[in-house]
Amino acid sequence: MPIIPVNYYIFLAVALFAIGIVGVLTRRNAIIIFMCIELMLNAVNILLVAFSKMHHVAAYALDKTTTVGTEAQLFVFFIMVVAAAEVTVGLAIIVMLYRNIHSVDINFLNRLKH
Amino acid sequence: MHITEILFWMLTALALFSALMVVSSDNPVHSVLWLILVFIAITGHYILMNAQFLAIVNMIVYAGAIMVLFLFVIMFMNLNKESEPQKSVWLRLAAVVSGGSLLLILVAALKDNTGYINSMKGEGSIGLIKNLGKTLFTEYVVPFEISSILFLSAMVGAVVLGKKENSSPAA
Amino acid sequence: MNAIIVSALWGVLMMYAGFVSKGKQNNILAVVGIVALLVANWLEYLGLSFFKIDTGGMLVYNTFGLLFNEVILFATLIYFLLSGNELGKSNSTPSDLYALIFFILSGIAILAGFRSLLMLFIGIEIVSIPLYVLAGSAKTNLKANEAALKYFLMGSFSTGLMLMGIAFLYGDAGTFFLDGVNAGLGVITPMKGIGLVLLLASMSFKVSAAPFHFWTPDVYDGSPTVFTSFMATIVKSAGFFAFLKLFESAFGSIQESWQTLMAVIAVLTLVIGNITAVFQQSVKRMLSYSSIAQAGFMLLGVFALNVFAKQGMILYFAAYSLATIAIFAVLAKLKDDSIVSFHGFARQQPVVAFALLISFLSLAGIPLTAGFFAKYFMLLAVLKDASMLWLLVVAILCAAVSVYYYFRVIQAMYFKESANGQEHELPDFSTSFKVIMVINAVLILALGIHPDWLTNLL
Amino acid sequence: MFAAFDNFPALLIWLPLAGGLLSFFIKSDKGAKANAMIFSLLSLGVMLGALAYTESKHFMLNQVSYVWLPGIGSSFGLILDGLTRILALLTVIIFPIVFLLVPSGRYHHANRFYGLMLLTQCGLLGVFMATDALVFYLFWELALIPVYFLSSTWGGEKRIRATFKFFIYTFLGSLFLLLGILYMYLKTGTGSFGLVAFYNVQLSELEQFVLFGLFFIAFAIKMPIFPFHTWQPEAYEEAPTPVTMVLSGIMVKMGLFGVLRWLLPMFPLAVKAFNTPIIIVIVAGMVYASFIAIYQDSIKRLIAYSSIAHIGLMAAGAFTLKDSAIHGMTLQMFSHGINIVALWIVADLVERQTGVTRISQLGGIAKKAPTLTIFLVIAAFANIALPLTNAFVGELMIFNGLFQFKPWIAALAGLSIILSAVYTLNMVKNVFYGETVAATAGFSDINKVQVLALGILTALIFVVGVYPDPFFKLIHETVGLIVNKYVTI
Amino acid sequence: MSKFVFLIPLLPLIGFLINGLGRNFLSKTLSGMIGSGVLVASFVLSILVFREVSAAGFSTQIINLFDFIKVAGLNIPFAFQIDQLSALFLLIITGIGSLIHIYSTAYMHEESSPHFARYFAYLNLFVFSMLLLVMGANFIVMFIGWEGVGLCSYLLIGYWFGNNNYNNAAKKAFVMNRIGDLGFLLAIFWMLSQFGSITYADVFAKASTAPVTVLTGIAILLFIGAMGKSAQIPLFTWLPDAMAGPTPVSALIHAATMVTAGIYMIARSNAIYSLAPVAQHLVAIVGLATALLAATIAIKQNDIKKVLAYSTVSQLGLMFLALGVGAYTSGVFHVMTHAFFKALLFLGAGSVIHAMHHEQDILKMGGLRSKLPITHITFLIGCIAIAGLPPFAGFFSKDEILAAAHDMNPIYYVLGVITSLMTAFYMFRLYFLTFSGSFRGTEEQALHVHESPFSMTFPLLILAILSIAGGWIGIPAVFAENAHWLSNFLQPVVPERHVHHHIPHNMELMLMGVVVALVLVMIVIAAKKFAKSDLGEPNEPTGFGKILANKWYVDELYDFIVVKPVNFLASFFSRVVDNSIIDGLVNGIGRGVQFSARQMRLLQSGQIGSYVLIMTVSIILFFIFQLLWKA
Repeated sequence: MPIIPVNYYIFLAVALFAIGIVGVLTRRNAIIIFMCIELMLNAVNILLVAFSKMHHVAAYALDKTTTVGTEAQLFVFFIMVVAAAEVTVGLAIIVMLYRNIHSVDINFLNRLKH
Repeated sequence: MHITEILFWMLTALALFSALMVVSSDNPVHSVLWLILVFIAITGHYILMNAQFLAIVNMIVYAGAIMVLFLFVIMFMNLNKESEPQKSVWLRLAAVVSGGSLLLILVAALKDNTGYINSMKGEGSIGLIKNLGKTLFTEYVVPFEISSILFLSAMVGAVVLGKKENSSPAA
Repeated sequence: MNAIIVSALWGVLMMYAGFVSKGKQNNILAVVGIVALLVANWLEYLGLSFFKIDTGGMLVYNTFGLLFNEVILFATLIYFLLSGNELGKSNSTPSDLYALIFFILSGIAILAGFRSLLMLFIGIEIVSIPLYVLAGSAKTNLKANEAALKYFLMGSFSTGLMLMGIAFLYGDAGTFFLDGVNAGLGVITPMKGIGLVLLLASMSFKVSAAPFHFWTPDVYDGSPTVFTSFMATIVKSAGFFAFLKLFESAFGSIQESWQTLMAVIAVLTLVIGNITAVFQQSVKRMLSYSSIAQAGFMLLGVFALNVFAKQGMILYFAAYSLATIAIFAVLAKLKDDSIVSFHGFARQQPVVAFALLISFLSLAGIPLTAGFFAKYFMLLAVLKDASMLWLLVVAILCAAVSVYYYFRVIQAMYFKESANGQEHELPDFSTSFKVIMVINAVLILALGIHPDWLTNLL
Repeated sequence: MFAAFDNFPALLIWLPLAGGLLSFFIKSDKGAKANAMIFSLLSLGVMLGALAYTESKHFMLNQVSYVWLPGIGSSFGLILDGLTRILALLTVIIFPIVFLLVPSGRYHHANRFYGLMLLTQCGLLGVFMATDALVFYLFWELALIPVYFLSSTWGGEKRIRATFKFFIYTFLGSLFLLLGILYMYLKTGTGSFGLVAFYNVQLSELEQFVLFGLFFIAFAIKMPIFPFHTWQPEAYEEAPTPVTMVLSGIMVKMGLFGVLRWLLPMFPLAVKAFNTPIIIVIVAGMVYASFIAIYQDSIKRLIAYSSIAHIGLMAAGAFTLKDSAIHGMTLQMFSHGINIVALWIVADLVERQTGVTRISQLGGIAKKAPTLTIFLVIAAFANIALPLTNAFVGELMIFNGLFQFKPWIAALAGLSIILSAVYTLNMVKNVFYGETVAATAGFSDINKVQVLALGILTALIFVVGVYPDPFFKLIHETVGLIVNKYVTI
Repeated sequence: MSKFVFLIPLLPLIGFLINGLGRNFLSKTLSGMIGSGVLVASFVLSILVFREVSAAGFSTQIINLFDFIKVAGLNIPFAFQIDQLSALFLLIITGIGSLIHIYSTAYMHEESSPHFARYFAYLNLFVFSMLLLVMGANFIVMFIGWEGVGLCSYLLIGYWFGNNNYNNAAKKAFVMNRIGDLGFLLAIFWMLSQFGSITYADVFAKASTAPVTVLTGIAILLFIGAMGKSAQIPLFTWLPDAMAGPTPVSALIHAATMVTAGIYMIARSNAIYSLAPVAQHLVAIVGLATALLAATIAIKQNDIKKVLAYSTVSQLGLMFLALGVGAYTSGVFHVMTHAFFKALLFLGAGSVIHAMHHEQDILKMGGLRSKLPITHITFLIGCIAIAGLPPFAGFFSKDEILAAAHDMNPIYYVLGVITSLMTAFYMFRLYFLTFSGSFRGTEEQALHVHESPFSMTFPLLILAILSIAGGWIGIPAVFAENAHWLSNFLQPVVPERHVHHHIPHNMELMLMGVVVALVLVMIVIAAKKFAKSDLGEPNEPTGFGKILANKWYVDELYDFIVVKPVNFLASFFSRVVDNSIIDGLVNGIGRGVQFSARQMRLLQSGQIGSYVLIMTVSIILFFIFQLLWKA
């Protein structure tokens, strides 16, 4: 029976997370930045699932009817829910901005400073 | 090397590569497509970990609905061809360095972490829709209901922002 | 529990009310709603809750939470009474905005009782997402747009951080319940450490603590003043409550390990907030920095996490919110928010000027105002266990600096005359407005003379 | 909250407070002044009554305590013991005189002016009478805030800046004080702010040093003593004269009072460790201030610096821990209040008529206004502690204590006696003697009211100067308690 | 009787109050009468006291009025002590005081009535303080009087406050006295800490118990006080300037009474000095030096009052010499005689000035002998007395001092003699320039020169008689054993150290003879030099004479080493240290905050990218802190 150390998943998630952050830092297009944030969320999701699996395995060894790990997967579900809502609002804001300044370049957002 | 491991490595490689492409590709449309690829890879991982429900939801909600939304907006703003201006080299360098060091630190902190996962038809299939649904509507009914408030507010928000200008306050 | 449901329902009600009701009626409806909320929450405080819902222990309401909620709701009442009209003036449908505010209140009610990280997450999102909208509700105003986008992007970024943190905590503890996270005899595994730091960062972001405060001045400055007022007071207080609750229940057992970090954050926040506020010429922006500065003081409470801290927090919420709401309410009515526009204020509007004076004194922490006892408790809390005298000395020096910029406005109101003689016409404040302002001022004084009235409820 | 009416300390708080609040609702200037006079005289009456009662040993009537903040552990406690009596007496004497001399129409919104003044009086009396640290602190600030508004509203051209400096400076000091109080509060164990509880706190040496520092900074800034004094000349110069009188006559005593009431009894070890350097600095500061006073060309600044020197002497006396010195400085607090107020009155009368405060632009007033000159000369010589004036008694005893402490310090401090003669006589000579100049050509002598006010002060100068015994009887008991604490260790 | 003693100082005080408060209502005559009346009254009382004291079997009386300070281990009663010494001084003060008051009623008559009253108020106040000084039963009361007289001298010197030179003189007098007073004060504190009391009785009783160093210290500090009051080196320069005051004031305060307070003080505390030889020598040397210095200066002065002033300083120097050599009685004796003839001389001078319409330059006088007969004769008597020709008063007292000095150290004697010879010279220079020769004043002065009214000449006559006979109470043993009534009288207070019996009588007589002869020579020289009808042009003094004329440039020296540095320090402290350094620091903090505020704003760049970057970096730092350090 093949087993994969949970570390691999952690590293994968962390890597995706880091990439997402780098994206947020490097890009200037608001939409892309938003997408990178979505990427970060997905990294979290995969991590949660991995953990849920991990804990489940640990608990299952003792009790065959255990439901340990469910909560994490449900949490992922809620994250997706929230993400969906966020996307609605976020895109609405971006569109509104585009209506006004015909650009989504965040570098032009510096009316407010100091 | 077992088939699942091979799958794991393939999916991981795919996810990371396309994630990098998301960040690096100039054309927004391309990034969107790459992002969809990332989601697909992640879905694969879900299946590997025997979380079918999430796999499906991820596929439908994310890769499907959300990314379409993104694509739509981008098209709507027809940003598709113009490649956005880059930030200064130094800023990007700083970004990469900090992101890298973050990764480094986390890995360094977590490398000697125990615990393992056996994949595919793992024990007690908690990832099945049936089980999840049961818990969702028993223990987790409250958050589920509450998240409706979230949607309501998102909806109202979208209305508030999207509605055309009207001088008179009352609707 | 009462608060969540009532406010959610009322939000829906407001949403539909938009179809029938006109501007003024919305205000009345909203006020009625708040009063209803106050009553409902108070009843629950007295032990009478309308609904018996099994939340599987994800939401547990104790006196602290309910009292906090009561204070917040009361602040919101004052806020509606003072700024309701401004809200009506904004070019969106007021009823929708009211609806959003009510949804936010229900989110705050969740934060008042969360015992699970899931609830924390959802609560914070319910609070945040409508706020993004409110910030951008002035659709044609470029500043507002910019504020909204900045707020949204950075806010969801911090959400990402928070989720990552939660994930690691789950990986460590195998549960989302705070008690579960707190268990483990104070040993810190790497995962727990990472989770802690990430949560610290994201919560600091929500309460605009340095170095995660950068969004605050821009967003507060850009958003319509009405909503700045709401964000800076009620939402910030909620954030702080969640912060306190989370770190007390989830990381209480490993307090020593993060106190130093917290102290650093507090000091940074105090210094940056106070110092930067000194130079601001726009009162609105000055207040947004001052809100950072005040956050620095509240962080001392989170830092200490003892009985004094809790009393102080409640008092601080009340003192800070009441004062700031009053000031913003006046600011919202002024043409421009530069400090010059306050010249000669006292002569033309003695009553309002007096109310403002009390508010500023309270913010500056002058004795016999609520603000004094708020700071008093914070100092006491820090002094009690961890005798980090240097931290307090910094706090004191910053308090002295804060006097500088608060009193600049007082000087403008009382001792300076509008330049080149001619009057810049001030808006004519309605009698009801004046009355509320005075009541507000009296409340601040009352809390300053007899804080026990509030702290004894704890 | 009003207990029995024979309850003097309470009345001393409530009367000015009520009067002050009432004053804001009086429209006419005359009414406001009358109101202020009435309430200040009432409190004077109460004070005298209190003294009478104390003589007949109804001591309880001079000590009250109301439940205030049980949750926090603070109770609204007031006492009229020796230390308080003499300072409260000073306060209630000064205020009516100050009010008496304010010419109608001098200040716009007179009702606010008098209201704030009365609030200040309330604050001062509270500071002197509080037996509860928190109450003490609150009154400490309450005395400061009205003064801030008084000076910023009715002061000179640079008033806002000067007053603001003064305010932030003292406010910062008082924050340190607050910190110290809170620490003590936590150390009491019983969670009480009571004076007695504070006295009984057991502190390690290090704690004493730190706390001493916290309290001392606040008091030093308030007094002020070198080198924390730079706010004072500006503040005195810019504030409206009635306020300046209160500031220099009474408010600076808050710092000295604090030293006697809180600092010395609470931190004996620290005091013993630090008093020598402190005294040396203070005394050096006295001489320094006297030198500066010689250079001043503005009457107000001259008086300000001379006040710094005199306050310094009192502070030094307190830190010698010598019985005679502490008795002396306690009496001297009273005397100095009387003298400096008299000097300010004269300075103000001169400024009012000539509109000038520059010594170099004045002269020959004696020819025009002999009566004023007589009072001035008396006040001036009282200021340089001529025998049979009040200041002589106090300074004699302080110097005696200094000499017992370290003879050479007494000798150094003695320089200030000589210098004080120099600058005071310079002032007298250049302003009042000599030939009249343009500014003083049309000078007219003072009227009945002013004669009355100055007459009262002069009478006090001589009463205390010739027969100080009753005043010593007043303070002896309390001062004895302070000193004995050091006899034991 | 003693129950009325308190009236002696009280009456002048009452006079002061009446004249002071009623100055606008009282007529000149009335205030004059009050002023003089109270003094005459207390003079009468003093006589009664004196009779009681001089009666056999009298013991010192302490009269406690009330407790001045009785707290904190201090016990300072406000008490008077009546004994031989104070009784003697009472007589001198009230007696001469009365005469001068009477004199003043005429002399000051040109003043308007309020100022006239003010003048008498001041005089009365002075007498009151002076009486406190001598009657006090402890050093505090003495100090009270001590500063009181200082105040009055300040007020009286600056009596004509319209003139700023006078005011400066007044200020100078007060400040210099203050310097001395500081010494006095320190001495008081020292005595307090040493003996626990400053009552004469206790202090002198315990004096022998204290270590000599302490006593020396106390003695020297006391002497510093005396320097100030009695115008000794280095604090003597105020006295000549003090001549700015009205002449009767100069007579009373700056010749007869106040300036002798120092001698009184030291004589009073002889118990301490006798135990502190070092201090005694200091006193002697300073006294002698002052005597010489002042005498030399007096030779070259042309202002009639200045000459008398310097002669006063010089005479005071001699008195201190006496005290220094332990001949306290002689000191007190000379105080008395000096009071007589110096008052006489000053009043005479006043009469001259009065006649000359406030002309004080003796080079512009001359030939007044015929015009002012009474003034002239009395003035001559005064000159003889001070020159020390027998049997005038000055002879006895001065001779006694010289003899005592000779006992202690012949050099003292020689210098003393030189001083008295110079005295004789300049006094007669003064006399001849003023009264003999021909009138050198202006024409219209010549017309108006007239003898002064009786109320002015009457005191002159009285004092003249005293200047002649005053010395006979101290006939030295040379002429008649135990004829020295004064020393016997003062025996209880000032134990006489039998100075006279060390040198044989014939030798003493011989010395006396020599001195008298030399004095006569001096007078003759003066007559030769100045009695001519025309002096020719008053040529500028040159060389040494110039130095003398300029008073050894002492004032300039003080100005250079004291006044200028003080002013420099004042301005330096004020402008540099206070404004720039200390206040600069305080304001600098404020400015620092402002500056850092301006810098910190730049952090708020408005760029999301940089915001997020900073956030990320700080998170990384937190990680490092939290994980790697803790691990």
